[in-house]
Amino acid sequence: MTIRLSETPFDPGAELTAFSRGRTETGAVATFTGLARAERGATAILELEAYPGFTEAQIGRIADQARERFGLHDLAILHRVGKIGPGEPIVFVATAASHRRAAFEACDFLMDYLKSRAPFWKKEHGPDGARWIEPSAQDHADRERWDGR
Amino acid sequence: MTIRLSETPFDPGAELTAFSRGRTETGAVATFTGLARAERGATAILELEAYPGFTEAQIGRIADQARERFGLHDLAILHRVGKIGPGEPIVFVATAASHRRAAFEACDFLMDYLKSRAPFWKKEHGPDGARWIEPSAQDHADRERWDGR
Amino acid sequence: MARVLLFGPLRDLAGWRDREVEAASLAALRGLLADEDADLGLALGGPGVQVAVDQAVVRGDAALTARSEVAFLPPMSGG
Amino acid sequence: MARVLLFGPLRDLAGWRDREVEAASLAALRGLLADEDADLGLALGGPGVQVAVDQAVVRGDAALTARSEVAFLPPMSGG
Repeated sequence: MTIRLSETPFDPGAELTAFSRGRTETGAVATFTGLARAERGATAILELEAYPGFTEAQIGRIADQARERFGLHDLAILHRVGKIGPGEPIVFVATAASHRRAAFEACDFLMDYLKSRAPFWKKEHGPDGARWIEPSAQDHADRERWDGR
Repeated sequence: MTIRLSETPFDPGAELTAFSRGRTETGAVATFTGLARAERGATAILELEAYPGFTEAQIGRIADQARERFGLHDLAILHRVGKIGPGEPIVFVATAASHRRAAFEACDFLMDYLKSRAPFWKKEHGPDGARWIEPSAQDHADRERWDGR
Repeated sequence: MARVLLFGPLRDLAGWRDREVEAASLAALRGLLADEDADLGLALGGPGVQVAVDQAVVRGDAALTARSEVAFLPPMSGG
Repeated sequence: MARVLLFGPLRDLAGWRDREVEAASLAALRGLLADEDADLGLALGGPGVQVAVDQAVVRGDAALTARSEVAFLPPMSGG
């Protein structure tokens, strides 16, 4: 299980290559890559701040939950911090399980957590200046799908 | 949109790198990679047969449905045929959408179709000889989740 | 001379994968194949076996030309 | 001298990101910061602002040592 923050751009494909290599009993690998949208020019740069050490530890607690809940063989989470340009990957999540249902659901679960409750602070630098942003109502609703299930 | 059959092993990471490059409005890329399981020695080799031309065309019809149903920006499906060793990728599906829910659901939908109804014939070569296999009851149940939704 | 293709377990049963057969219709083709190999004839009409002529699935009979490609598709395994 | 860290909008409001402050408890630290900058003092007690001492979230007061790291965490944006 790896959880990493990266100050520099990364290639989700290289992460998937490393993650899927040499798995003879895994069967299923699901991934999600979140990319910075240009919003047709409305967002020039996204800036993400983490609390190094604390952020990884908090993500690690949810990752442990996901491993147990979905019977994962392994998972990887890589998250950009710092200034991110349009089209650049922000987050990469990979999950490995025996069967596809568990791999998909765990990846979905982890993304819902990361988008709504992980310790990141996000600023959008657009043509009209910068603003801090919070999770959308949809992000909260997505995460709540998992409560009590 | 690309739909390809491959007679030789492929690297899912290289596919993801190519698929996610240069997308400034996409936001979300989901992938699934199915790997051949060794089943602790019970399956030595998996052999997959397709009907070239027909198989891609049938997959293409479902891919068109998925694009419309989930509002996808793009998708890619790569499927191995021929003899596949344990740990080798069998199938890779990538979906691109504005938001993660659509990308995840479309990827899940496409995999359910591919596992239960796509024109492939699958033989397992194990220590006790070879046998042709059919979709599991779970595979059919997974696909039926999408009917009438 | 239509070209006939067998897939999956049908190929193992017949012992061949593709052949040229002279037949003016799908029904005539089925009859010729069954005369030669009764087990194969039964299997080609078995449950879930689809037929594609020139890569389009057909139900019932169909006319064949000299360049027709006829594929017998047993129940699909999925990928 | 506890080390104080501010994140997200709190940092922009305060105009600094980390500082050393002499305080024996979290309550004393809050008082000192509020005396210096009333807006910041209010914001540190605002809705959804969590406090971590040595990377563990604490509720209520907490004793601080010379090597404590105190982080004020405004509502998280998610990734």
